[in-house]
Amino acid sequence: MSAHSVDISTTLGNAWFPAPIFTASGCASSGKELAQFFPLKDIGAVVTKSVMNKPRHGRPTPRMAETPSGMLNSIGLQGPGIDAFLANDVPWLLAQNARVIVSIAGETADEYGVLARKLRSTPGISAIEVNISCPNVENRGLVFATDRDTSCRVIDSVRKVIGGEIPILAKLTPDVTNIVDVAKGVIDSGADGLALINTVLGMVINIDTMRPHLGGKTGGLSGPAIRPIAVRAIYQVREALPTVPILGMGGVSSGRDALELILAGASGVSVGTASFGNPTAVISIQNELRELLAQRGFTSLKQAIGYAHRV
Amino acid sequence: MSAHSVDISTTLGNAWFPAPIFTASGCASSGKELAQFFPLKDIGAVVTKSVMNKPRHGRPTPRMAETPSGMLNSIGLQGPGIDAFLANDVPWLLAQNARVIVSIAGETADEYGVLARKLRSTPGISAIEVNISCPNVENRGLVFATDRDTSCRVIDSVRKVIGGEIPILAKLTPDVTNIVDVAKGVIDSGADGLALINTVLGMVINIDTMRPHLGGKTGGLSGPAIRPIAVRAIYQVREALPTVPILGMGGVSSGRDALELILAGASGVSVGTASFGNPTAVISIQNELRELLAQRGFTSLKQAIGYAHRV
Amino acid sequence: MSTINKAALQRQATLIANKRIGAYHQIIFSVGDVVRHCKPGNFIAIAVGGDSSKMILRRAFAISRTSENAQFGGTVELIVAPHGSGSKWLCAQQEGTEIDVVVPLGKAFGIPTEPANALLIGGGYGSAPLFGLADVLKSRGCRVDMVLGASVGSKIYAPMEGKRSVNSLKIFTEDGSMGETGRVTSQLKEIITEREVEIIYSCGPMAMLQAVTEIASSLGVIHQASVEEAMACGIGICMTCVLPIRGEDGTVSMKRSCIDGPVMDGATVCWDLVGKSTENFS
Amino acid sequence: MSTINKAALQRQATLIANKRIGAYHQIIFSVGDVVRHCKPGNFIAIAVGGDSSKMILRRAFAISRTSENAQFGGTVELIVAPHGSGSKWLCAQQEGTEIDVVVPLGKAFGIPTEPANALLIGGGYGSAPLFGLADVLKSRGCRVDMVLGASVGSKIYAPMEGKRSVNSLKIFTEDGSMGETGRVTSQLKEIITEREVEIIYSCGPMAMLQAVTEIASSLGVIHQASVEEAMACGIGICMTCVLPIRGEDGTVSMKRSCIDGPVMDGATVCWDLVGKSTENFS
Ligand SMILES: Cc1cc2nc3c(=O)[nH]c(=O)nc-3n(C[C@H](O)[C@H](O)[C@H](O)COP(=O)(O)OP(=O)(O)OC[C@H]3O[C@@H](n4cnc5c(N)ncnc54)[C@H](O)[C@@H]3O)c2cc1C
Ligand SMILES: Cc1cc2nc3c(=O)[nH]c(=O)nc-3n(C[C@H](O)[C@H](O)[C@H](O)COP(=O)(O)OP(=O)(O)OC[C@H]3O[C@@H](n4cnc5c(N)ncnc54)[C@H](O)[C@@H]3O)c2cc1C
Ligand SMILES: Cc1cc2nc3c(=O)[nH]c(=O)nc-3n(C[C@H](O)[C@H](O)[C@H](O)COP(=O)(O)O)c2cc1C
Ligand SMILES: Cc1cc2nc3c(=O)[nH]c(=O)nc-3n(C[C@H](O)[C@H](O)[C@H](O)COP(=O)(O)O)c2cc1C
Ligand code: FES
Ligand code: FES
Repeated sequence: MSAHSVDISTTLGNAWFPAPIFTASGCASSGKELAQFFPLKDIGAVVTKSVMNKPRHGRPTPRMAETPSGMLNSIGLQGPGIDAFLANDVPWLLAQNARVIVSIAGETADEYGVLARKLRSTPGISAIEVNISCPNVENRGLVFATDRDTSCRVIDSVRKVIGGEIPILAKLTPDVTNIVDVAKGVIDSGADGLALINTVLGMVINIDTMRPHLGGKTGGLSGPAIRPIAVRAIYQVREALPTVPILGMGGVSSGRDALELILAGASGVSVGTASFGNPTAVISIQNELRELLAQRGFTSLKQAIGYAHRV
Repeated sequence: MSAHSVDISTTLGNAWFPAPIFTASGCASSGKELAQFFPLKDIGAVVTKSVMNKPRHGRPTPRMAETPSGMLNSIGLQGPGIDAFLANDVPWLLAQNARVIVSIAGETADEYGVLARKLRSTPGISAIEVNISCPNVENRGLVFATDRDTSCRVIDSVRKVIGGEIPILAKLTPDVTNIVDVAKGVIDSGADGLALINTVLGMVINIDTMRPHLGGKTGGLSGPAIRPIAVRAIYQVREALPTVPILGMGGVSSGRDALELILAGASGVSVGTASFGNPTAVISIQNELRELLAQRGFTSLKQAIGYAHRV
Repeated sequence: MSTINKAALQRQATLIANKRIGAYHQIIFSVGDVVRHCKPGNFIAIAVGGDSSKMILRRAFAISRTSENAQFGGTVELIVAPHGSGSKWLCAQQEGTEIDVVVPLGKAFGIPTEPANALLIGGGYGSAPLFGLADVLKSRGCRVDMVLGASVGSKIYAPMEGKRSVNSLKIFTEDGSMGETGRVTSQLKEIITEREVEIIYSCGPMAMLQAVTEIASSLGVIHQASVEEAMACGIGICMTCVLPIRGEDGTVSMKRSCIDGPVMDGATVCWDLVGKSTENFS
Repeated sequence: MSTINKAALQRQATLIANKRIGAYHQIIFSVGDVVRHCKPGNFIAIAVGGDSSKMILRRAFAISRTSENAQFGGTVELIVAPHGSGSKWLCAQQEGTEIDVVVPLGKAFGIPTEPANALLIGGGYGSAPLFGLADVLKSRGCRVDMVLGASVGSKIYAPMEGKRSVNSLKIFTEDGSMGETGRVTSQLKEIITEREVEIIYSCGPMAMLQAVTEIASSLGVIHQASVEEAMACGIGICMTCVLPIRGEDGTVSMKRSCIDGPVMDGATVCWDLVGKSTENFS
């Protein structure tokens, strides 16, 4: 089996992607910088930084701390606001022939509805990722995904606007007692798929200042350190909801890691933090994955999705 | 300030310890092996492997997987049962002049009560750690600490037996939506202090067998990878319950790390996984901590506890 | 709009020299043709710790000098302070080691189109990029004065060859162990006035840059500061390295110091707002 | 009760040789006086990846030979297969590197008190500890025959000097690229009977140990197997390395292969229960 003949295309709901490796939201900005290192059309999709309705400054610096095999970030959803984003970034990405998944974030369920309405009138977008799990907001109550009911209300208000033209992926946090329960809730509310996982809430204390290191005190833990948590979350959700497509993410930095998430149940894999350490990570991971699939005798990526669950 | 003159003694409830660094439950067996590398009396205390009422085989192998800066384990509480433990291990530890904290685990709230009764009649024990958060049990429902009410029932049944002679420390899992809520619950039910954190539920898929690597499928993630999660949990709980003593743990492998947990609010620090990679970790960490405290001008450990919260 | 340095490339670079100089290490990498695009003020982002490293992020270092020679092709020189685990790892590497680098990154110092009187101010290893800059300014007919400062003499980086390209060099140390006792700002007003300085270039700790900005602004002198904010990616995709910058319309926004900088117009940086809650932004 | 090897010490050991031999690396560490306590069957636990390693656990390797010499003092030799990231790192280390080791660990092979006919069976790098063992057995007047097997010839480790200490050596490879085509168990019954073997020592993959146990048990021959179960700590404190062992009273319990082993009485290991739910234990 030659790596080249493996069909690595994938689908998330009714959206088709020629390849399964995506950027992770917030870890590729709007794609322009990574385009210097590889053509964006060669990867599955660019998932853009979560955008809010209004421009937003985000959290104070320091915004990052490196941790063993991981990092904390507390960006706090800095961004230009949806209007500037749709006017500048989306057309640029489409001109590169990249697939675009737009991640949205709001302070209220209604704001998500407003954002969805603006996206509905933008042609060319492949899917919407609904970020209900950003830990970097002043009020932790805003992490909708820690509560099943508030999560459902957000998905509801997006679903009301998006009639099925493009899939809605709900992005969940692992920082909950029962992620399967939240997953079931958002699927019942009309999400077409899930994005698992967002960062894990963490903190670093600077032993020189003897205070929390990050300007925002807590931050989101990402990178290889959290991969076992991502694999577990994906596996659990796939076991409970075997037909729901999952976009997996969390600590993927090699083809081996991507395969691990796919075997656990992911139909596509987003690469986040790995791009910080290696600007060509996304494309290398995709190439390595293709090889690994071929070595294992898979003729298509789809055969490998959730394969670890076979009896 | 010379390191030697720093007072590193600490207390957890009414128990006094000459030093703040302990072994972590399940990461020192009953102390015999580590005693080959340093005198057990030189560290704060030996926290023994969680013991159940009956002998127990635990989970099938493989029981471990290394992960980036961490590891998964699925031991499943293998042990000799409380009677053999009290007959053999506790007397041996006391003969070494070590302080002993006994960790107990049960399948029902009643079993914890039974264990507590047996401990009450054993002289020389410094504290009881009530492990209500072991992720390595067949039925995840048994992880009492994922639910406030069941957690409280367990602590209740221990409290009924232990009248205040020795402190009861409730060991919690970070795998919950709101750890502060569980912490408040167990303190209300009579716990004297908290042990934070147990391992984080994770999974590794073996990309050769293409199945979950561990015999028990999921396992508990420990080691430096989870340190930011531990620091966050300790900080959050300390902020909410500033007078409750905390025994901190999670990824500590240097004096710097121990100091981080102490600044966040831990009165003592248990060292687990680090001992696997370095049998002298516990004692080196304690020595490094003493230096770091002196360098910062602390004359006693107690001044540093929770110092990151100062305004 | 801000864009990533168009010349940036990722490559395996061979470490060809590693020499201790005072408190620092002078490290030279062979990087190939890309050296032609490395300008004073650009930086290099280096993967540290090797294949099984727990350090997942690159470390940023200013390019202090570049050269092209027959044996090694294009080379870049860095002046590295062994600070934490990553920089210490780098300083411990031996000649011949292959290391993954991304270079050149960031905005370079702007060069005046006409000859001008320039003052270069460096704190600690912040002097590193200033010698390469001095060469360029000299070649454009500028007068180049330099003021360096550090806590102690061993932290003054001022190589012999570098001194040749400046018209004057003044050194301050806080403990007086080298040059005059004091800080780079101690006699700054006087120097600017006396030498009729038209443009200031600075590189060093943020507090120094802020102090220089205040003096430069008060005297109405242009000031290009090379800032140093913690960077997770160095290429503009993570938004960790931001600084509050006042735009032409007077509003403040968070700009990425890795691609809108590290060289910034000192007067536009809202130093007082660094690390402050963004709710206070106007 | 099982106890940790009383001689175990943690120390910085200098790697003094690293040579490729077929598919393996022969690695020699200078460990000092502790070498006197290293017996055939003991293992060494090595910290891998250096100071900034993401690999937090030690790697276990059988001690293949020990020696004491004037230049390096006590040395231990290992035969390492570059398998995953840790063993590959070790195989990439150069002479002179200081590495943190804990040694000796585990139970050694038991030596018969009277001269006996011994058969040593090794799979892949499992032959490593058998040559040191052969020396000891020889010196006690035993007859020592050896059977080695591997998938391919490059994975047979059988050094020249080693061959001298055995009375006979038979090699099997699955692809026939060295010795006879087959497995170590192919002619095992015949060999045991012909040579009147009284005790078998084995080291290799678990499936091989199981197969040898079956034959040894059926012929009533004592069998000491050196097992290889994944170990997090190597010193008895983590309970990850357990195997189901049938005790004298007939009940099965999980024993730590790092301190109750790695050498175990093959007949007591419940090979069929390895990796099975412990609920089925009698
Ligand atoms: C544009 C730029 C140019 C620089 N030029 C030089 C130079 O020429 N010479 C030199 O010695 N140093 C320079 N630095 C600082 C250098 O990047 C840090 O000293 C280095 O990253 C510290 O890494 P560490 O692993 O040793 O320390 P650690 O403290 O272990 O690093 C932990 C994390 O924090 C970040 N970090 C820590 N300190 C700094 C810092 N001062 N600035 C930015 N990030 C930091 C690291 O990148 C890493 O991600 C520069 C930094 C920037 C942003
Ligand atoms: C008592 C004992 C003696 C051994 N003797 C030798 C020897 O003489 N020569 C030799 O080449 N190898 C030997 N091994 C196997 C050696 O320990 C593993 O090959 C090595 O740990 C693999 O580490 P890695 O980082 O290369 O692989 P990885 O697969 O990256 O390791 C990941 C984790 O799994 C563990 N692991 C992986 N494979 C094995 C294995 N086969 N056995 C035990 N743990 C494993 C590692 O220790 C590590 O914690 C021995 C193992 C044991 C337990
Ligand atoms: C700097 C940074 C910014 C992020 N911003 C966002 C964001 O805006 N929206 C979002 O849904 N996730 C965001 N994430 C989370 C990532 O998309 C991803 O879920 C997480 O980092 C785990 O993947 P990784 O380990 O590959 O980075 C961010 C992560 C990082 C590190
Ligand atoms: C192999 C292993 C076994 C453990 N067994 C127990 C246990 O029996 N009871 C318990 O409360 N915690 C147990 N733990 C959790 C540790 O006590 C500790 O809370 C956790 O590992 C985090 O600390 P560390 O990162 O320093 O290991 C175990 C951890 C490991 C790695
Ligand atoms: S360092 Fe990532 S955007 Fe600047
Ligand atoms: S490896 Fe830890 S008990 Fe054996």
